[in-house]
Amino acid sequence: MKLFEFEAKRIIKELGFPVPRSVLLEKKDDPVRKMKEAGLKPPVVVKSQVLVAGRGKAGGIKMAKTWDDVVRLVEELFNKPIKGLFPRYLLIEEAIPHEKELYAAIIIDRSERKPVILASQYGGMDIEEIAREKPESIVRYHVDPFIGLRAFEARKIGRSIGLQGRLLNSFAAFLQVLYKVFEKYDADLVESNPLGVTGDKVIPLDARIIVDDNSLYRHKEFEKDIEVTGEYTEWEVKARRMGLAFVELDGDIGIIGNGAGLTMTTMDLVYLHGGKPANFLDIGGGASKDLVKKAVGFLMEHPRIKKIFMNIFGGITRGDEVARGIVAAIEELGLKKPLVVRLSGTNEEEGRSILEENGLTAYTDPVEAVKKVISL
Amino acid sequence: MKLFEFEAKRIIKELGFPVPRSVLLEKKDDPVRKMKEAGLKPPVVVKSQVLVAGRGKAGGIKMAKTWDDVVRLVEELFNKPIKGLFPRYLLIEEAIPHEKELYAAIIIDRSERKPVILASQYGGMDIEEIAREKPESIVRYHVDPFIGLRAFEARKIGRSIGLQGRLLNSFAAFLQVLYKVFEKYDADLVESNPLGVTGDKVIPLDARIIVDDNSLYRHKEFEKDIEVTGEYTEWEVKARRMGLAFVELDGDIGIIGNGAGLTMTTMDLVYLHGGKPANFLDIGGGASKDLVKKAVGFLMEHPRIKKIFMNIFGGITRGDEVARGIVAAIEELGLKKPLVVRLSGTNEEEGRSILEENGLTAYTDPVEAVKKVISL
Amino acid sequence: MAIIVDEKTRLIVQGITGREGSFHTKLMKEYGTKIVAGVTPGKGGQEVHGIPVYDSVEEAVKAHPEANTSIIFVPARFAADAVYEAIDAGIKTIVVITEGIPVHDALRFVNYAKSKGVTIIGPNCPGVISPGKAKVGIMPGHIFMPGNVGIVSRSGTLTYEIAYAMTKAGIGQTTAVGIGGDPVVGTSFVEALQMFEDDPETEAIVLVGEIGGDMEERAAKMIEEGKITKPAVAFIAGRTAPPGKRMGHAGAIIMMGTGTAEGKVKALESVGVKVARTPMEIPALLKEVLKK
Amino acid sequence: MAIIVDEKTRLIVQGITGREGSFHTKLMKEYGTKIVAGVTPGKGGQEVHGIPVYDSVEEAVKAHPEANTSIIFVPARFAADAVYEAIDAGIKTIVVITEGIPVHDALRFVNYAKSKGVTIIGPNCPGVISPGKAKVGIMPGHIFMPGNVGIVSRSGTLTYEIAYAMTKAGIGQTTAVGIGGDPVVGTSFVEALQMFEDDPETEAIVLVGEIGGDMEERAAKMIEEGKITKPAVAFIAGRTAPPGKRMGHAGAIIMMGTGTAEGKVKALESVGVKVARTPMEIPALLKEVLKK
Repeated sequence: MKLFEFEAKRIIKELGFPVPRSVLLEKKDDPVRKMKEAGLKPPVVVKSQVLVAGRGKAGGIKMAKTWDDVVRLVEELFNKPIKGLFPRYLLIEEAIPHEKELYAAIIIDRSERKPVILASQYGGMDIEEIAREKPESIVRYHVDPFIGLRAFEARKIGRSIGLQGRLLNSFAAFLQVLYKVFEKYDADLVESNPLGVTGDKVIPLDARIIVDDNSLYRHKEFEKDIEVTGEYTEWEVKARRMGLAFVELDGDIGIIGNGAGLTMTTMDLVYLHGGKPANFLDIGGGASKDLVKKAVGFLMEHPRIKKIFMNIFGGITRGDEVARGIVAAIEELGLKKPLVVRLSGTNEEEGRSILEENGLTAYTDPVEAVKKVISL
Repeated sequence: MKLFEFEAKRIIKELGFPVPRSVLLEKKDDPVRKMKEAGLKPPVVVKSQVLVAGRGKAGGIKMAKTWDDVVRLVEELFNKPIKGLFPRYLLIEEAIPHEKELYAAIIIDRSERKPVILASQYGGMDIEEIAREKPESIVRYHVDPFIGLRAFEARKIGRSIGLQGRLLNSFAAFLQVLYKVFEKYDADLVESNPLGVTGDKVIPLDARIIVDDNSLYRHKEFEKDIEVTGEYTEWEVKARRMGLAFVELDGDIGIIGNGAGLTMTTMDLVYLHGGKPANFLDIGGGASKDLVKKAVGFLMEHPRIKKIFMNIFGGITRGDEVARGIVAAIEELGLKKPLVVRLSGTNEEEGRSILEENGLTAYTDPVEAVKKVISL
Repeated sequence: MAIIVDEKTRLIVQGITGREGSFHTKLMKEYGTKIVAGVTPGKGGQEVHGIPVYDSVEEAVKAHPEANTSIIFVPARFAADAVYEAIDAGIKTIVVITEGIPVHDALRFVNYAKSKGVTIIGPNCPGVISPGKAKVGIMPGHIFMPGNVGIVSRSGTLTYEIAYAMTKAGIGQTTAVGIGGDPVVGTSFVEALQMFEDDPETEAIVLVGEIGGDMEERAAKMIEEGKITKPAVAFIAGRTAPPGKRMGHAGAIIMMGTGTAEGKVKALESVGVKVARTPMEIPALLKEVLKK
Repeated sequence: MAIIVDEKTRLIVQGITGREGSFHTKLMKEYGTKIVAGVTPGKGGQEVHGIPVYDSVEEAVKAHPEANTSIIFVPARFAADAVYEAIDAGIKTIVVITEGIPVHDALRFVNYAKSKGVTIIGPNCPGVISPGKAKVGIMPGHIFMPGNVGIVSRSGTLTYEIAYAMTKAGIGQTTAVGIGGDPVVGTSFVEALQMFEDDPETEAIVLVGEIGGDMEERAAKMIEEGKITKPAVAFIAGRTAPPGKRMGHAGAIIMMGTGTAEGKVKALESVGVKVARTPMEIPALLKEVLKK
């Protein structure tokens, strides 16, 4: 789950590192009054709170030099979609004059299976861009997850991007706080880009946190209306609320598979044979009848989807459960769209006979099945 | 620093384990109104909040069956000293009927240099008493400080004191919370005794936390008026406020030493030669002139102390600094009481000559010095 | 021979009394896997499909000292604890089926296992099967057959698909390893490939990858460095997956330019590995490399 | 020979630019200790008493690969970090002078050091001196003299007192180790005794204990088990310390009945160790045991 900039900064501050002073604005709020209450005055930066990369370049961040600017820019940004998303919140932040912009992040290195700190003296652009233009400037440092990031390591990282003196200490302190955030909030990513340098201090001008979805059960504080995040399309939001792992694409053939690999492969197969997948929908391992019913019903309702291809190879998922789910969905909603099922693996015979009893056939060969669905 | 029962329970609850419902009372509060506001009614337990072992036996814990009992017992307990200490707070807690009382604690095993869990199925008496009467009932389990207490370990401890089923799970969950408290609050000790058993759940009927004094800089939340704790005598409180490591005893010879071992040995020497030490005052390593001055001045002011014996062997402490401190104290306060100084080690010559310039002599041999101070 | 599990495997099932644990215990037993004990805290003393259940792995191992492998079906919130329990009880091979384990938990127990010399497969994996010898996982056993090709895969169902196609084409397997779909897994392509390289019975290797991370690229590098001398063929899922939607995030940052199916296909092809366009092409590619 | 520090010691001073660090660097250097470098983050490039200062232990070790020992003077809040830094830079002997380190910090770094095979002395200790060879600590050097008696002590100033008395009586020391007064220290009596037992030059051992914990009892047990064959004499401070006031808490709970001076004296005397009533009696007791 991606957190908004204002949430990320609130967390960083809570764990002990100063961030720019700011006020958070909803559409109904009077920006001038809110700023005055908080003791803020222009120049400030008005920032659209959308979960989109490249927000600055897309015009989502504006400098307001006067009170008039503030009023105008708040009005403007609330009504300006950034890569298709309208912000629900704006963040108004004191403008911090800074000499330099650094980059700092912590992610998980899958191959080393260790947290890795990334740092560069060239912040302010995407890490991919830094990697392209100044690859040698990116410092990587692995951390033992049982020990954490110690101060001397943080200083070493800072020295290796050319910092020294009090600025080095400030940067090291920031990295240690960032690591605490990473640990405490089960983060997939914590990032500050740019991390501003003002005098002998660093200050996070932007901040991003992505929390591991699998860990959300222990971070109830992030239970929020997922619509707000703007991370998902309308149908993805619906799917999430129903507990379905659904990603929307732009084709017309609805896809259901079990397992991410098989579901992706099913999309690939459809594409390879000239069809256009409308979505990715993985019912995962050991899907129950109810989940299958929900998944089939969901695609039946989706307006852009013209036909449905279901590709199931049973392992922990049982063919009979899947068949019962399909039958239940059709009984409730009717067979509004063509449905092609491919079924193999655990309990495939039982599943096939349940489908046949209900007038449906199931293929064994996925390629045959794909050709069939495309031909419909 | 010892925490009060109510503080310990608040922390346990914060970290996720239920404790008995309660209200905290100061002398000015109306117990009946406070209880009604909190939805509490008799029977309740009224508990004197004093930092003293054996509080129950000393009459500091009373059961109130009626509202009249509550009023009477609150009045009674506020006015009853427990081992000499009057409580500033009372804790009124719902009475929890329970079938059994267990013991659970976490301390640091100095020899193994690991946290060690202690548990026994015989709670409700002091651990020393359990150790005397049911030594085989005490289970000890060491924990790797980098890994913490894992659930399967907590269950193992529970099984080894005879628990099973849901009760075992409740006990294991409690131990894990206790371990979190131990870690998060830098505890020397966390203890629940008795830990009540009610149905298939455990509930901490009493709770103790001792926070490592060296760690208090990172636990500002415990910054409180140390007078409140009742842990210290009037002069010990004064000393703490001045930053002096002072323990009050009942003799009349004031003792100042540098280093705990030497200071204790100085007490031992005085006692061995027929004197009675009035205190332990360790100026520690590397004492500055100011600290020495404070220490000498402090004993000069103490009414029970008739003479002062200062035993310094310089290592990180420098003889000249000590001498300057003594001279400064006398200049400011005058030599109100006989003062015998023994000075050896680092910069002893400089120290001795400073003292001599100011009309004081310093001994080299501690035994000679002790004999002198006793003869005065 | 085979890798990870074989006829010497003596298995403990953690979470044996749960729905999936019990169901797959039955299937593994029917397949011929030697299951010596089950563990579910608080259910010690019961039996599941004739297998004795204990309250802890420690007790199970005490009663069945021949136990050397464990499979974990316990729910995500308790799975990390189950892994530690198995490691501390001396189990040397642990297969973690559980899906949805927080990645920071996996990060820790995978490092812990490594420090203790324990092999972890998964989490979020279908397990390991050495056809005809032992099945420690949830894959349908009947689609596999003994043979001389090793399969290593990031995807469960895709493995079945491919193994099934191989079996129908008369190509059997030494071992099929589903390494798991989570960002952090105990055994990666690199380690599994090395095991197959060291296994005398394995004559060729099928590598089933998908988008995200850089495991496939690392495998290609190993092959390039000559560490893997056996022929390998591959399939990569997700050629049509949209970038950025789910996989195009954090994990891709460290290994710039990697993480896409295209990148992986290119890396593998550049070191001479044939990459199939559909799972069904794998048997034909295998026949080609095995002929040589 | 000697233990822990000797003529081969090449020392790094962590916190060299601080008041105590600088003062004792001067004294150690005057004593003859080979100090190769100092470390204070942010002060790299300076010199203190002619010794080059670096920003990190890693850099100091790179410039002075002969460095094998470190002494730590940094303030309590940063001391744990300094210890980790020295360990990770490959230093094998670390003397932690700093007082006031949180016990949970010490718990962790002592366990970490153990896992890396590093000897820690302290924290909250006066250090180690092998008279005539090296002084790595804050003790006044002139009160020690080379000889054949080892001293191990929980108390700083008390060690000086006893060493001074010995020196005046003509009894020299192989090494005097102040193990530190904190509840958790890196090297306990048991380990220090074993080192003296293994040191051919040491002919007798002085053990200086105090109330609290059960180190002295463990030392007595070692002697009883025959692991220590060299004669030992002891002094225990705190016979008149009131129970419960400061020492009689948590630490005493595990080892019931131990922790008092009486218990320690009894444990030692029961295995034949003579226990002095005052520090001044130590030389006479030593002469007795050395005569035999």
